[in-house]
Amino acid sequence: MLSTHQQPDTAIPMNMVEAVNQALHDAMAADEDVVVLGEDIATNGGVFRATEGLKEAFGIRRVMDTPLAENLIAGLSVGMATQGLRPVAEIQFMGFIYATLEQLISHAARMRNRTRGRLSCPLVIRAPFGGGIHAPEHHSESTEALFAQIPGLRVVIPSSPARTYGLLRAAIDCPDPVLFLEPKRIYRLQRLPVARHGDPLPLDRCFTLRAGTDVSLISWGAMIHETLAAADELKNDGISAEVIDVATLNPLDRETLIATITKTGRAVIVHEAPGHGGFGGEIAATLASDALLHLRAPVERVTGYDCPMPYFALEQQCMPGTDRIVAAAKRTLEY
Amino acid sequence: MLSTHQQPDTAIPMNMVEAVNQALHDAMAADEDVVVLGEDIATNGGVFRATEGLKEAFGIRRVMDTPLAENLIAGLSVGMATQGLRPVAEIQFMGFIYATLEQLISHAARMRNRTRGRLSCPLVIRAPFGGGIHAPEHHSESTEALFAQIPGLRVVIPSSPARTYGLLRAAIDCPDPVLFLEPKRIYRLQRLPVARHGDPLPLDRCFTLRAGTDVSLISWGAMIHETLAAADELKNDGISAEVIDVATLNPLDRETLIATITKTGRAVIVHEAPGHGGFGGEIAATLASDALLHLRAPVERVTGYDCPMPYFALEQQCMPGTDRIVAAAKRTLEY
Amino acid sequence: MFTRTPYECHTRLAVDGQWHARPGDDRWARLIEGYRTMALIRQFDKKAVNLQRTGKLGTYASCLGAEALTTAAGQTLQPDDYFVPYYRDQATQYLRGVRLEQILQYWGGDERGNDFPADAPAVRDLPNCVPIGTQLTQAAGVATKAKQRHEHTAVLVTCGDGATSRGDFHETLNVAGVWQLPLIVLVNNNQWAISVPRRLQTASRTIAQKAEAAGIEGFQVDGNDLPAMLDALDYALDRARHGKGAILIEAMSYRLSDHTTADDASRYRKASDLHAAWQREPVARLRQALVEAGHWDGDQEKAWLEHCQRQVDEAIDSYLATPPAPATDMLDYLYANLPPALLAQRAQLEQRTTGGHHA
Amino acid sequence: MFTRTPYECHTRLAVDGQWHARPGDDRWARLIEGYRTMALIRQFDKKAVNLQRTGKLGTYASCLGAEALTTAAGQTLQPDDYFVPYYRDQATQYLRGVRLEQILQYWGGDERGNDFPADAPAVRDLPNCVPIGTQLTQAAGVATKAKQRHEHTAVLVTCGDGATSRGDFHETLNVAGVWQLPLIVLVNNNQWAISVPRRLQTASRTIAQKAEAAGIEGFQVDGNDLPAMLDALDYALDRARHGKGAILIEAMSYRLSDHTTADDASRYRKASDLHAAWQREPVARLRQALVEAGHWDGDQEKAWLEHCQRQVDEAIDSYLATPPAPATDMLDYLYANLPPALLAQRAQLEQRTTGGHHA
Ligand SMILES: Cc1ncc(C[n+]2csc(CCOP(=O)(O)OP(=O)(O)O)c2C)c(N)n1
Ligand SMILES: Cc1ncc(C[n+]2csc(CCOP(=O)(O)OP(=O)(O)O)c2C)c(N)n1
Ligand SMILES: [Mg+2]
Ligand SMILES: [Mg+2]
Repeated sequence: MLSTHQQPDTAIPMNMVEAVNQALHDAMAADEDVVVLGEDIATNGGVFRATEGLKEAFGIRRVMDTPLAENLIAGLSVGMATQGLRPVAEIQFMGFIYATLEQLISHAARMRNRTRGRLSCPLVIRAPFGGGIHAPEHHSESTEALFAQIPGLRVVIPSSPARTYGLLRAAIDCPDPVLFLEPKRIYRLQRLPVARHGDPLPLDRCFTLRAGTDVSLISWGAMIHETLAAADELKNDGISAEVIDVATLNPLDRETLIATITKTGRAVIVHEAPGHGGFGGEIAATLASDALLHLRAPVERVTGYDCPMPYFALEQQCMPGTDRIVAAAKRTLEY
Repeated sequence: MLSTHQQPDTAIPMNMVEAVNQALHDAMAADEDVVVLGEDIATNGGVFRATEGLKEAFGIRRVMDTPLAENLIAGLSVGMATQGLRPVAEIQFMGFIYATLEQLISHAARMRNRTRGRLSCPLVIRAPFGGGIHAPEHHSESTEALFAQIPGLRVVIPSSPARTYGLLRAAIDCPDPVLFLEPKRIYRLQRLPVARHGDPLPLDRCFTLRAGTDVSLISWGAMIHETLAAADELKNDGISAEVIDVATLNPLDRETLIATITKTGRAVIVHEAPGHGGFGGEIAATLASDALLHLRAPVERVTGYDCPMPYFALEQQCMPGTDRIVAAAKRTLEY
Repeated sequence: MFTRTPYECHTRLAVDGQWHARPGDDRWARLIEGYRTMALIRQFDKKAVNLQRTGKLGTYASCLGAEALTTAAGQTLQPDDYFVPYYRDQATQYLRGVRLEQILQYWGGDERGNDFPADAPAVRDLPNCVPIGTQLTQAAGVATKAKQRHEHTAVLVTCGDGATSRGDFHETLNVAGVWQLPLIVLVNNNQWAISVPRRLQTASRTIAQKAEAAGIEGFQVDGNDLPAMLDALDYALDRARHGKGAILIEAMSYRLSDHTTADDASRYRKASDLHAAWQREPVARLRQALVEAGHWDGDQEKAWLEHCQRQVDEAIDSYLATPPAPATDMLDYLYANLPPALLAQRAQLEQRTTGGHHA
Repeated sequence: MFTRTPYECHTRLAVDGQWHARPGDDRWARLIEGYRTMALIRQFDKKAVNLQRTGKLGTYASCLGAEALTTAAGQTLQPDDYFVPYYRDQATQYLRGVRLEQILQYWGGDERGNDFPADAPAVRDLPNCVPIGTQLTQAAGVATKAKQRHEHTAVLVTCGDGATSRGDFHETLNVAGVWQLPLIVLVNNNQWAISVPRRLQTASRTIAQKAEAAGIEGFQVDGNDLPAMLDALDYALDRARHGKGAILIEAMSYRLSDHTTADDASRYRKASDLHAAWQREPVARLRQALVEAGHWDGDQEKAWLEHCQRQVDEAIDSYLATPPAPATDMLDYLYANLPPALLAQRAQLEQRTTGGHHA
């Protein structure tokens, strides 16, 4: 489990999108190499207001509205990052991120490797992701698994305001390229204290949000909240659930995952994306190979169905709810 | 296991790239809606000669050299497919396929679904993939897992001339979009009899290439050959290995996979791509959830390392060899 | 017949509705029909925004200000032509036979809104396109099919000014040029891509001039001017149908609404600019011109608006009364046949969402 | 000083080496230096092809026919400018301080070929780019950095004629226009993209005219003509360094080789075309012109070619003598610090490839 050395005296309440905004402000103030780019991020402050006030504070040379082209945004970021800038690019919704994949796979994630350390590519791509906000088609995807398998690209997903701030600061400081996915359904869920100048959080550790002994609930992003709610329900039934926020999908903190299963012997992995080929498979596979003898029940995966996220009239039926998580946990106990 | 109703009398020996070529010829002759497009595929017959002779046989209206733009090739194919054509597009190497992802994810794989069946998208994207041919940077990737998780997109990978022919014919006939990945390392490995007008092969079944009782070796593509070699070695040591060619990564034939583990209790999954986030994870996860009680040892994954395929001077060190497969199989038996 | 250059905007109607060149007698019926559609769609659009405000529709992209160019598209397309829209083409879709309630369904989060009627010209048209610019290469594919089959048809694809920055725009014009495709690319240059003004999108003087890169014809036309748009599209579609190649048309318009109902344009654009744009808006301008020429009057206007009101209300009622689709639809339409791998999921989904078992 | 239009090719030397306009006295030294590089690279290229034929190099992309334009690029770039190459820029890379043995390493399948010397101008240059066109947007990013820092530097990016079909080309020119980036895009129009001739790549009369779409300057120049290329690049880079914006240069050349050593161009192009192209080739043309003007002679040629031979042989020896990199390099350079998750893999890799344990 992780202790964050934050000073409570400087903590101020923020929601998640405010934490993104604050982290960007603080990172730009701390390091003039940090620049921000994307569509509608300067004058408009971003469609979710994540970049609000940056243009006013740091000027248009560091806060750039780009032409409408995601492949361009990625390529610009790669070019800037190789020359010492630290670009933080926003992709407006994850459904529009696919045009960046070629630059990310073939260049960003390899630049250091193929130049044997001569050049590096410390960029951050931020994108809001996930369903549940009644958005139009292509605005509700969770395709993190596409990215989590790209060697050299870190994939980070926060699930609370404090982790958003701490992980985003760490991502911006990180000398490697980072995809930073923001679960937009919980952008404004609650305001919680965030210590602005605490230590940056580690980019390769799970967070144990709740300790438990009977079953491990493993998730990330917005689903952490259904997962915590499931843990509450299970508690009412006398079942002690450990809740792990994976937070960094690549590199993956296998140690913490194996440790929790060694303890509980049962795992439920929860994510919004389809099950088939989803990142839950990687975690389940890890448990099945490295913790097999500790498994007292099959690893359960509670996920979206194997289809694209439906338009919003049906999206709630596709996303895993607390009831499905609870039922899966109970199945592992009744096995 | 699958019986292919092929008539041996019409079988002629072909290598794998000849089987691709023959399947394209036969499909185009059988159905005038089938068109072929890509870079260097018409006059030049493709850089691997997979499309040789098609332009001469069917003319430039059905065999189209495109401008150099993979995103365009994908979009053209989507447009054509919605209007009743059956485009078969070649992407010259899998390392250049990433620009097609936006069209595949956001359109091809969803067209039927989002129009509730009004339009469909029966396209095939073919691409040679994998390492081991001493090719330049970006010419040796195996990123099948990126695609295998796209709901609505079928992913098919043959490993012999006959399966190449039968699966490609089936892919072209299929009313759904199909990614057809050709393991180029074995394009010219050997000439084996191919029945030209046998039944098309099913697009959602594994092939059991060798029956065994002690351990299941599960793989696809070029790695099938190292896997078969490993099975031979194991046999010499008195170990009976079942060899499964997964062949279709989406949809996945979970039944056959579970059946083999129910029988052997031990699994080694082999692929060239990096382990982390690779498609082996999905299979291992399936076994760990649906066949847990049958597992007598942890599921082993023998894969490339978690890095991009190195330039060719080091590529052999990255690709799993027969020795690693044999060692993993023995570990499952010694567990 | 009309000036076609990338650098000057072809116009027929002055902003006050005065005719630069009066149409011949045989043209009035079409203009009146066009006006009716424009007025209908304006009402529809307003009510759709209201539906969103009252929580009965999701995020909605208004077409306020785009009525003339989208109506002209619908009026000039032949039934066997192909239309590849983006998301501000309500009028064109309507004229292609998409029912108003389907447009609401789409924005109401229901895929059935894309299942256009089997007897409508729209039946083969592509659905709305949200990922900016991705419809363009698809349209080139549709045009390739039309050409391949020696059809005498044209493909019309639309996009916004923002979309011209995406590589797709270039790749599409380029292949249309080299393959001489029967493709018309109509850019609705409404001066904004959400908050980004046209001048930050590109340094080219006009968007029409981008045709030069592909070696095809490109010209600019007043998108607030129905008769000018009809000139442009008649010319272009006819040329395409006759195998004379692709054309880029830049229609000058202005997005009079917020980007969508999720946007607040007052954050990034001046009230005075919006006010000025209203002076050039297409519906009043055409009404003026018709009235002026004696082809429309106050009574007709009143009667027509009442008709529109009823038609839109009926569409809304029908939309609101439509029972939700079964949740299993999300799996049932994904593949031509449900793969065995999905059977268990479908059963689970069915059980969870209907609460029971089916035979 | 020189004509710059998208539709006419700026030339200084006739194909027979006659001067259209003779350079001033102060220009000869640079031309002689340029000639030396061109001759050296031609020898290098020939030997690299031979190395591939004898199995000592992987697939190799020859630069035969590109010597003048790539040498001009190297001669006109200042050390603190930035160069973003594609894969036929051996001469430019060499002039930027990349060692010939590193170029061989790269094509020999060794990433160390991209680790340019720390004291060379190339130290910040991007490595070769194989995915066509992807270097272009990156170059725009490099130029954004240069502009952002108020540097007086320019960024030069190259690509082939085939690359101009990719959306990246358009997106790059467009942003360069709107942000007024110090970016020069130099297209090596060698008439072929593997087997696809220029006329099937685009319908635009020239590639230079594609600048029009982005509202930037574009012109055509004879890429087989070193002095003409020097004119073009001096002009363009200087303008960029002074903040006057981006330029597209189309250099007309011809790929005299197969596409790569894996290709057989006789399958798709006529021997007579190739023969005609050889009449315009850059090395002999410049030699002619220098000899003609009394600035080069047979003895100098002989001595220089002998020098080239030695220099290339030394590079080859050094390349062949370099021990292979440790296999663990594939993991060690991937992240700034090896993540704990990769420790076990690294240990396995080390053990497997060295056959032993290390302390
Ligand atoms: C690929 C992609 N990127 C970003 C978005 C988000 N987005 C939706 S509309 C829009 C602006 C489009 O502007 P324009 O093309 O001018 O069309 P308009 O909305 O003005 O009609 C943006 C950035 C998107 N839908 N798709
Ligand atoms: C994105 C991508 N698609 C395809 C290829 C395969 N390929 C390598 S070179 C080439 C042709 C390039 O032509 P051009 O841009 O004219 O450059 P040239 O080789 O003629 O110098 C192709 C298609 C690639 N490397 N990258
Ligand atoms: Mg716009
Ligand atoms: Mg070329």
